[in-house]
Amino acid sequence: MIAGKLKQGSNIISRYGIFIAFIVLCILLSVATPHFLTGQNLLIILRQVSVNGILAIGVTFVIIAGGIDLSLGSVVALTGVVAAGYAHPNTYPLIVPLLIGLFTGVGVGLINGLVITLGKVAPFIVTLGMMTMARGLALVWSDGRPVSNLSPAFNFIGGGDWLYIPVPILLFVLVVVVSYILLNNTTIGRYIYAVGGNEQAAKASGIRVNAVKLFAYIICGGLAALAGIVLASRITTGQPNAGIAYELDAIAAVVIGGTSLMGGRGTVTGTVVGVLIIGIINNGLDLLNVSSYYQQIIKGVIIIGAVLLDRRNAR
Amino acid sequence: MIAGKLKQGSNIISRYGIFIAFIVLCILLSVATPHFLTGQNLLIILRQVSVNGILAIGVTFVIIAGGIDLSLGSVVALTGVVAAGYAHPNTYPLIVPLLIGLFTGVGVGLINGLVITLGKVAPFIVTLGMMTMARGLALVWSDGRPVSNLSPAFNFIGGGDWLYIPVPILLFVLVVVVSYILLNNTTIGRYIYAVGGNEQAAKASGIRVNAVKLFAYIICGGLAALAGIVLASRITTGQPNAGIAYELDAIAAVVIGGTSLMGGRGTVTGTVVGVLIIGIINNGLDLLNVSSYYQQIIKGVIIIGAVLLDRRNAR
Amino acid sequence: MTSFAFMNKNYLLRVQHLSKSFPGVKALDDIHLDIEAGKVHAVMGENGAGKSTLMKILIGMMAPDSGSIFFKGENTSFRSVHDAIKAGFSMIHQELLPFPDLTVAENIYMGRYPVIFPGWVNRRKLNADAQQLINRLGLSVKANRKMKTLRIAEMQMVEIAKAISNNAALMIMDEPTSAISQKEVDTLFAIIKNLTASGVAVIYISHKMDEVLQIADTVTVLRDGKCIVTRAASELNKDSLISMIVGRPIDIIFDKKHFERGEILLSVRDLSGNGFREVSFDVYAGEILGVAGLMGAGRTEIMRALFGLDEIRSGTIYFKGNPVKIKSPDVAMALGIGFISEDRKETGLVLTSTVKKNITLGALNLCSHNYIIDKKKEAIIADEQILRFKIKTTGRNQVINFLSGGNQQKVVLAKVLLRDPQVIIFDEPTRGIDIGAKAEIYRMMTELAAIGKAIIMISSELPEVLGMSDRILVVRNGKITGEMKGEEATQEKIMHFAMV
Amino acid sequence: HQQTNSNGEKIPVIGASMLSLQSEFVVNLKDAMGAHAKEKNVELIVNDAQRTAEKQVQQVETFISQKVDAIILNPCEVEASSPAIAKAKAAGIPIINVNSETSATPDGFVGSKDEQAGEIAMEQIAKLLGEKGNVVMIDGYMGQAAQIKRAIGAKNILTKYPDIRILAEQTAEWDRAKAMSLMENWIQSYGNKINAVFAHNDEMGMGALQALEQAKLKDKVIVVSIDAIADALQAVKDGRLDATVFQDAKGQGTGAIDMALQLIKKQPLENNAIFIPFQLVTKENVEGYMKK
Ligand SMILES: Nc1ncnc2c1ncn2[C@@H]1O[C@H](COP(=O)(O)OP(=O)(O)OP(=O)(O)O)[C@@H](O)[C@H]1O
Ligand SMILES: Nc1ncnc2c1ncn2[C@@H]1O[C@H](COP(=O)(O)OP(=O)(O)OP(=O)(O)O)[C@@H](O)[C@H]1O
Ligand SMILES: [Mg+2]
Ligand SMILES: [Mg+2]
Repeated sequence: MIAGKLKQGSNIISRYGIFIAFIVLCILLSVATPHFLTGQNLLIILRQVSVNGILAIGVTFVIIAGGIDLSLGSVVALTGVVAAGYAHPNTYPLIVPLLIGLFTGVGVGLINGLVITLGKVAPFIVTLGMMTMARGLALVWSDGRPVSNLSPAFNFIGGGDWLYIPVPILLFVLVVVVSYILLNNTTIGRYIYAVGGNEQAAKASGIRVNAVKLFAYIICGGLAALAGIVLASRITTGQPNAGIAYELDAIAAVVIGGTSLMGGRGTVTGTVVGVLIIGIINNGLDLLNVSSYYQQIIKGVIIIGAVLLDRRNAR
Repeated sequence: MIAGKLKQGSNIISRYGIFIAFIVLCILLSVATPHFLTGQNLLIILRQVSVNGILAIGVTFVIIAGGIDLSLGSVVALTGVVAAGYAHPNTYPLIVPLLIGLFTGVGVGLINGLVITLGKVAPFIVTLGMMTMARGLALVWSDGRPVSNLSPAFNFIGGGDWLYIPVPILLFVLVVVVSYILLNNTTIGRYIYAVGGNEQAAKASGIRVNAVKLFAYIICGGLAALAGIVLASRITTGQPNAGIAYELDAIAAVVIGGTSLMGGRGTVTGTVVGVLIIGIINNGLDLLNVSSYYQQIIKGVIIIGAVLLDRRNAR
Repeated sequence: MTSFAFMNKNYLLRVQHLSKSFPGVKALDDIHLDIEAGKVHAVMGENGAGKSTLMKILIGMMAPDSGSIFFKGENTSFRSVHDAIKAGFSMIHQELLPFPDLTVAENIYMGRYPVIFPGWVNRRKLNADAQQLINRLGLSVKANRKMKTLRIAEMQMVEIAKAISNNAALMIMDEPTSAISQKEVDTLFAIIKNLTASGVAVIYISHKMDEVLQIADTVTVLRDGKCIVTRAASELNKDSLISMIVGRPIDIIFDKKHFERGEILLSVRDLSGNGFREVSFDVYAGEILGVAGLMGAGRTEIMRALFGLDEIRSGTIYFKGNPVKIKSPDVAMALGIGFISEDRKETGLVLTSTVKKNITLGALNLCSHNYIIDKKKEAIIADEQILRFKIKTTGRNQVINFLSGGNQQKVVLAKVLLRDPQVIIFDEPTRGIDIGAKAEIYRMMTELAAIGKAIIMISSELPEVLGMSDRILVVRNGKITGEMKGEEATQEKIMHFAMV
Repeated sequence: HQQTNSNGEKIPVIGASMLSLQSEFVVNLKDAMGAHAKEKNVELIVNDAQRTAEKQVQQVETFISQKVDAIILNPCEVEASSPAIAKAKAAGIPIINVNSETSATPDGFVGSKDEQAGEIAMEQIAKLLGEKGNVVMIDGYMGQAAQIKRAIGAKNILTKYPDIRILAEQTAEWDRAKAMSLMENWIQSYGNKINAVFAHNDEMGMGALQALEQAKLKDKVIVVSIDAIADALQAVKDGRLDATVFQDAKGQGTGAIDMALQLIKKQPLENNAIFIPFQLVTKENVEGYMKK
């Protein structure tokens, strides 16, 4: 029993390594600039991270299941222009662009998942291909032009407040909570971990591996669609060239949060911390007026450093 | 015994699946446009793929060793501007920019390798951080401006011919040959496969795993530098914003060529075919004047399709 | 080969006051071990006693917390396997460590390739040397075949070849025979005799009493990380050995009782697939059906297909008289078939996951409602299984990877039996399992048969097949070549059908 | 926190969110703003939106929370950057656009219309072609404001010249190497049919130029591009590039700072939209631009 406690103790440290990195970062920034630790700024950070946050949570599912999704950024653009196309004022009720947008994302996820499971092609290459395809589709659909003039109801999703809290934050929190429960307390969540951890063993345990993977890609596609809608609404236009390289930030957040790219391991809370770390780096460096070139250097150093700190503690 | 033979047979098909895809693609393009299958066009394709080719060969080492390198594109930019800075006419002899450029790339590879092996941080995150850092460094070094006015000697590397063959092609071929030998006939090459195939077992076999990984990252960094120099020379300027997302094309080529992202498996010839496939898609779609939007869609479809064909045959 | 015969009086290797702890366990506690050149020194102990940990420290894979190691009189503590191998150590690891995409020859000489000049591999010599070694081990495998195309047992023989090829002064063998059949064991023993004759010291770990008594000169027993005793093998017999290991005598291992045979639960007609053809047999409720054969005979393949893990090319499976299509394991499991695989790492366990989650993975329906997992209930179930199978772990939330090999095997058993299947396929169920636990598993099989379960037991250990089975099938080359009643079977009879 | 000058007055702080500091023109613009800000003793905070409208909106939000005195926006997108304007206005902070427009109206504007650049370039091509021939167009990154507007401008002009045909149009994503490859491929499929190249920026124009030179076709093909970066000006001077279109970074940058200061001091603007026209640069007048 005592031994068990001890083990858990070391697990806790390894689990909280990245939290510590996060807190250290927050303290440093609070000391460096008085603008950082203000209620308004924290709210701004949360709103800023919500799009990347929703994407990162989505790809957490896929990564735990042993896959990867590089098409996220393009799906953000595609769902953004598609949804925006049905969101002009006085055309359709709000639910129409939302559903069509989500459906588009789910469709992309489904295709990714089907090619990966039935076609047995490496997820990296499938989603890389999809990255190009979805971008092309977004351009075709929008004829290469931003889709603007959107209804106030649609723009409320990204720009509005509800009980003084920006709607994107609420959506992000909702996604986090639901995903946490899904991964931790449901059977399908457990299966996602098992499939990512050892596909063979999962199969031999009676798990329908392909169905589980499909589920993960669909969730990921759906959440990418949600992110796309939030983004389009926030910038009040569906932008066919939106979201370029967003997948990298999302995956970085997931990995910073301790999820293994080998699959089978990872947490929603870790991803949230990863998202916040990236968010406060971006925000803090802007606040400190660090030149954009040096910002990139520092950002790279901090990301590696945070993970390094985490790994050190894990030993 | 018979089972073994059978297995080998299917291996051969799986090995040549992508060759078949490649040939099919060539035939289709030859039928579609008379401009494709001309000696001159083939030479142009080769010259066009040489930068991506050199990068892809470099990252083949890393991927076989079980890693990944996302910093390639930024290293191309960094080494390009650094080398270009020493390549103005009547300043230094040609060897100076070349060595300084290569040294820069090797240095980046070394740092990647050290953080990955000693810091035990996931390659994805280290090289993602490096991607940002190297880009920042390139911008700082060049103050965000192209470094132009380069010596004719330097520009010869990317633009000149030697015995009627463009120099970039010669360099690419040289890289391919040396890498082929390195991976197939030397002990370090075989250790790279071992480390990627089963790191635990490699350790248990007395292989200095960290040294082998370092070697792979250094080779990759060095080849990225070569690619950066060739590119800068080809476009006669060092561009701090060159090479964006080049790593994705390079990795795609490697994966199309049958190298497993799990490590331990892959060939230089496969990568060459992968590079050529991407090259002829780009060339062919331009020749056919397919609209930009549809080009992306078609490119995605072909990449997935080629790999799918490969996998189908493997079964 | 170097001869160390002159050093016989001195010890080749001395281990003193060696200790090692992991979070929550003291794996080794003040260990002493003296190894003589030219002798076989067996190390025995229950699952999780610390045997593998001790060996990993000797070979430099792990650092000890304290203690010293003297090799040829010099204080050494290898900081890497590289140094140990250079100093003349080699080791067969308990878990297979193959390079799946490299050839057999490359696997054998990994890290020590013959070269034409430094850095340049001499492929011809590599293949020729490897082929010679393989032939010497009586293995019919081409040296240039990819490792992943080999069967488990063949891979195990390659691991043995690899260890031998090092011309080591000290060879550590951690359960080298858990995956191979008698024929290969005999070859291995002949080789060990050769090695020791030329002065090589061998540390031999096994759970098989007969083997140890046959080959060892000295036996050291570990229990809970402590050295219990070191004795000359000649002073020991099976019973004394067992009671030293377990700490109490275990009388009968094969506690075989025969029960009334019930209806036919499962029957297979003309089943063909990859590695087997036209296989037909029946399994009755309440019986233990032993399946014997040489390594690579295709037993595992038949069962994998039956369980839906591999494709069936033709033939029919009847479950309780009804034809069924088993396309995937979930179908098989829904019918009530359970499969305990021989390869716990590949198909048995999710190594990155915990003991609890592995145990409940196939039976989450027992502790979930509307897809929501009842965590309290899950914990209770896991703890019950840990207790029932005496799994040595720091707790239900321990990561499986940190369990000793034998305890991992027990988790596989717990997991499959938790679903309470009616037909249970045990593929090498006691692989790497200690003597006490073996008895436990045999008792459990008997109990299961008693309550009307049908049991198919694939085993390469003939005593086990003979001791447990009501009926025995023999498989050769993917076909069933013989069937006999348990009480009529003898080793000779089985071997007659198993060999050409 | 805020600094004061020698007179004890508060030094005004201006926040600027720039389209992309990896673009040479924007770097020039930033430098012009920085130099002028220093002259006027203003603190200038420069953020790089890296061509992402969302990032730009975030940066303006951050400026608002930092309570800067004025914001200069170098918009990434016409529509997508507009929420930034609304937010600044809501916070009562003056905001002006520099270089290009948004659909929302800021408090002031200093810049040019990108359509005009396309018009000038294509007009020059028409002139050099004698109003007849085949043009290939190399687009910027698809969907970005500059790409869309430059294409529109160019095509507007072509409606006047029925004998000029667009043979092919393709993106090279603002990238010199990509443009070079694209041009090589076009030479294969169109060969001598190409009479002129219009590239949406000089980088791509230079790439096309090099490809043509390598294929020894340059003397038969006209190349015109936009931005007047140093390389392009040199090429015009050397007679390699036929023309480029100059955009006055210095004029825009100083103008924007001046306008921001006026707004901070609550002085009335005599003109809240200053358009600085694009200028055609050819071999004849290139000398004058090289000093700028
Ligand atoms: N890396 C590790 N981390 C934590 N605990 C470990 C680790 N390796 C081994 N252990 C623990 O140390 C103890 C000894 O394990 P070891 O593998 O040495 O047993 P063993 O005697 O070889 O058993 P078996 O006969 O089952 O192979 C076990 O309790 C095991 O769980
Ligand atoms: N090409 C392969 N790749 C991976 N695993 C393989 C391959 N060929 C065979 N195996 C595995 O090797 C194992 C043993 O094969 P097989 O069923 O023929 O032997 P067996 O009769 O069970 O004998 P034993 O288990 O004693 O070796 C099986 O689990 C099978 O799946
Ligand atoms: Mg062990
Ligand atoms: Mg078997």
